[in-house]
Amino acid sequence: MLGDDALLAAQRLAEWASRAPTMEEDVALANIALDQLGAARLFLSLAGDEDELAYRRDDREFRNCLLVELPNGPARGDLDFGWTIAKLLFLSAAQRQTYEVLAAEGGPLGEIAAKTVKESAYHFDHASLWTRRLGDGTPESHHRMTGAVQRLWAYTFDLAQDRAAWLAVIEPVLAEAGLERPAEPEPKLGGRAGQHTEHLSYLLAEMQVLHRAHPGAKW
Amino acid sequence: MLGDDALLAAQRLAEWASRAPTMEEDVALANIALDQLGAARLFLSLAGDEDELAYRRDDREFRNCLLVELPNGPARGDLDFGWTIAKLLFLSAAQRQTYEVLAAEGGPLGEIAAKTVKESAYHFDHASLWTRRLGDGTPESHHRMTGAVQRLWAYTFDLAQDRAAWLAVIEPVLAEAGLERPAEPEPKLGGRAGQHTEHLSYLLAEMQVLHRAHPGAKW
Amino acid sequence: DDVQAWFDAVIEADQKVEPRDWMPDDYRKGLVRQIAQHAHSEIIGMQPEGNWISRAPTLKRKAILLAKVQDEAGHGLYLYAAAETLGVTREELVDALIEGRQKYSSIFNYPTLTWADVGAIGWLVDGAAIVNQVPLCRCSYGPYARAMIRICKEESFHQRQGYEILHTLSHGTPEQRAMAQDSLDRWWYPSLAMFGPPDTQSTHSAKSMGWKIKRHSNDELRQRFVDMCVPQAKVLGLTIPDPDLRWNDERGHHDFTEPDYAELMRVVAGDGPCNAERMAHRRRAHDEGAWVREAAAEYAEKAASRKKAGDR
Amino acid sequence: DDVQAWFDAVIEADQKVEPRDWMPDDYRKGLVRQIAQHAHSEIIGMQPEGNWISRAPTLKRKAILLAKVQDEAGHGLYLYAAAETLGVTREELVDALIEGRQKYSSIFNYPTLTWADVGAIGWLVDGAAIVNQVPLCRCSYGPYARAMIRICKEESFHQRQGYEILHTLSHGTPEQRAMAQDSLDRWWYPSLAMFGPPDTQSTHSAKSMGWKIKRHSNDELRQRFVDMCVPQAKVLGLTIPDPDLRWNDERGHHDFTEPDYAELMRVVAGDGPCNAERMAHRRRAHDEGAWVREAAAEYAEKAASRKKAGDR
Repeated sequence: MLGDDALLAAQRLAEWASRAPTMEEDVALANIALDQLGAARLFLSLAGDEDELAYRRDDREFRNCLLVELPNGPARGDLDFGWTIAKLLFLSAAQRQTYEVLAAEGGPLGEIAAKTVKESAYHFDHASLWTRRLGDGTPESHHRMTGAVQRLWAYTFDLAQDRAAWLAVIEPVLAEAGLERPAEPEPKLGGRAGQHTEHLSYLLAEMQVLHRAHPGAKW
Repeated sequence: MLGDDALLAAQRLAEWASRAPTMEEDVALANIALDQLGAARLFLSLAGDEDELAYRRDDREFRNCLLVELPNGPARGDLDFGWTIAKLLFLSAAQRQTYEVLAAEGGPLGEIAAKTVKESAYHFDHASLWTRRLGDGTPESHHRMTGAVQRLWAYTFDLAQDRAAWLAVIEPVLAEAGLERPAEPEPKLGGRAGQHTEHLSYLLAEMQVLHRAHPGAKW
Repeated sequence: DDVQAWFDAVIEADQKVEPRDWMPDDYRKGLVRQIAQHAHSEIIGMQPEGNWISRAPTLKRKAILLAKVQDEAGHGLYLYAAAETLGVTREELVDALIEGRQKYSSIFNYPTLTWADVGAIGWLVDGAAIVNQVPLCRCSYGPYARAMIRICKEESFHQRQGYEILHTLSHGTPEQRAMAQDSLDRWWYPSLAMFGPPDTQSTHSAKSMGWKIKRHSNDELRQRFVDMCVPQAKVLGLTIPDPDLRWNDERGHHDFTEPDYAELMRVVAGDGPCNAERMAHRRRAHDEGAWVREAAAEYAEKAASRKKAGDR
Repeated sequence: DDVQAWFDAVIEADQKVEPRDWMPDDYRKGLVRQIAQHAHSEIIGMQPEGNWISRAPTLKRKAILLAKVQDEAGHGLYLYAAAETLGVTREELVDALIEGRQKYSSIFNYPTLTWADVGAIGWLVDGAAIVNQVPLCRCSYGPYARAMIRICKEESFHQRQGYEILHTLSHGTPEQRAMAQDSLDRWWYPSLAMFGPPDTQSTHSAKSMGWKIKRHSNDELRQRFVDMCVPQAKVLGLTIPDPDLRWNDERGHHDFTEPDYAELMRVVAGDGPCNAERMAHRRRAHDEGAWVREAAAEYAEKAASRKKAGDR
């Protein structure tokens, strides 16, 4: 579950490579994608063979939250920076909390979480900074960021174990950015039970194509 | 070669389903895609098992012209109607000529060609009409259509066996549409030898994913 | 009130009302609403199935699916044309869809997650549509009735194709079989909900029945659908996900679990899994096609004035 | 001319010229042109490899490739910064790239068709870059020399990773081996062409050598590259696609077939397989990022004026 979230977050963030709005952001998004990918590998390796899990399961077997599988914009192929930042803000806040709890519990999972929690804090800071810049930037950026937050809000209900704590972290960021906190809509759920959006099977088709085309090969 | 051209043309045209600029055009583009798909099935079946050929070859084994594998716009995921019409204009003019020659030669290939040549004539008429509408429509449509024709021209050199005859058909359409006939650029070739653009492997990854995921299954 | 009496007599005699005939305002409005919603459903309905054209597992299946989606565009066209006989324009109706003022069938707000869903939509969704629509072939408004005759013929073809997809899957590999069952599990209740709220809560039904637009109640049609599906599911070897489904000898019908009408209302209200995506997709296609439609209009105008100049 | 004499002495003594020092206009212009082209190459060079991040065949390879593409963005940043010490801004240079007034390495106008191409780019393209760039670590302009030291270290790491990809493939399944050979077949001559036209036709070389920006001729470097690759290809078990490639005992070097310089010129002129795509991709990223950059600037201004207001 944690591994699937991180893996798909990495896959989506990596789509930005060579396309970010600034070169600094190209470096930063790749960095965050690498952190997510690193976390995914650690978590998946606890559960089995990382490549077997990443490349041989179909979408109904993935247990990620729907948020991470959504494209980088409202439609497939879109690359909307505000949308990506909103996704990252929501995800990283939840990951930080989850990892903190796990780190406190110790054990093999706790050891990994103790490492990834620091990264999540950085991801959250980065996303918060951009949320402020876009929310409190130009009228256009405010409008776009508002749209992203509104549209994505329904996908935030299976992110955190403790939604109240998650809201306590998110609300001040939105407030500081001058963004309205959306009303609570009908939650979009299902990912944790393997019931995904239409987007995931496309993502996996691309991600897995080479691995699956050569069964048993070493790379 | 003919089968691969028609198959990929169908796959690209079908991407328009539910997205065309008018409902009539939704019907028309699906119709043309169906014709191309039908032709592809006939040609591929002459060469072997149609599904084996369509679903089990990788991009280096396809022998299509590069034009048909290009996305429906300058970048992957684009859906640009003018671009699509320019592609169809160039392709259908060549297909009609090729099929005419084959039909005259007879044999099993000629029998198929005798059927598909009528379809190609319709595709060409449809593309010609839209080329005139867009070329001689608004300034914006003229600008877009000009861009498409210019960018795609380099991909027209491996379409027709007799380029002079092909030009003799295309040039009047462009002239009537008020579109400049591009200067002859460095031709983009390679598809006939299995050397494709970066787009084809993505197209095939999506097209083949389900078939390949279930080896030996019947559908 | 002469005209009203004439109209009532036409309805009473099971004759057709035609576009030039007088009709009550409510009748006209109700019809426009219903035909438009039906047309919108065809247009939005292209999306969930369109989602699998590029990935269809054989070329034959790809061709069948593409032809089906094309038929839906065609049905949309007939139906908008039928609505236009009532004095609205297609543009007005399309705007009403785009702006969310008119609805489409809520079934299309569910995602197609696997290839089997293409089969399930054909079998169940088209099946339910047919049960709904066959009586409409006898409805009192002529153009609508005639459009429905043509559409129902094609729909039943589609339904057979969907059934055949599921039949192949359910007799295929274990993975294919599981895919088919999973699909039935997800589409069963939303398909039942296609018949609308139970009769006790249905708002437009009584009037529609009086006008012979509608000829059977929601619950009647739902029952007919269930009775039709049960033996078909048996042939497929698939299990309808309803532990309480059983034949009731007394009623001569199957008893079954009602769908979750609260969920239906949520989806109708816009909170289904894909409402936002379906609307965004439609809006985008509309917006991105604007320059093409403008060019075509401009070209037509130029051509007309050239012709006029030539005619002089 | 005092300053000119001082400058000549610095060059003569193999000392570094620093940003505040006087330098001849041509030296400055030549450096800006070269550093900018180098920076642009890093930025455009992200595309062909970036094309395989989403499809990397294992998670480890995905991480390595993503890190490499990230390094290229980083190299671009250092190099633009180095160019900025010469009195141009990054924005000016980016505009020159976007508008096609400045070039980038023509090698990036070839497509990456298979995963093996990621290996070939690492081994051959980064290998050629290193052969070109190692001497630049001692070039006369301080900031450029220092940037090159850091970059070369990372490039040699990348080269090893590319080599390792090919090594794994060439020792893998028959399909993987064929993929590796096919990739070498396609990338060999374009890599040789990376060293530029033969010395007899090279335009900027003499001056650059005098200024100790360039320290070896194109042909010298190309020879060094060939001599380096031959034994490596042997270990890989792959065949360099040059039937005339052989050791020449007299010269102490390998004889080899020159690349097609006419093709190189065509690609440089804009007619390579992917020039239009690479430029369109870059332009689109630039254009679509505009609203983000504007928002960041606006926010920074607001924040600054808030701070000022608070300071009062």
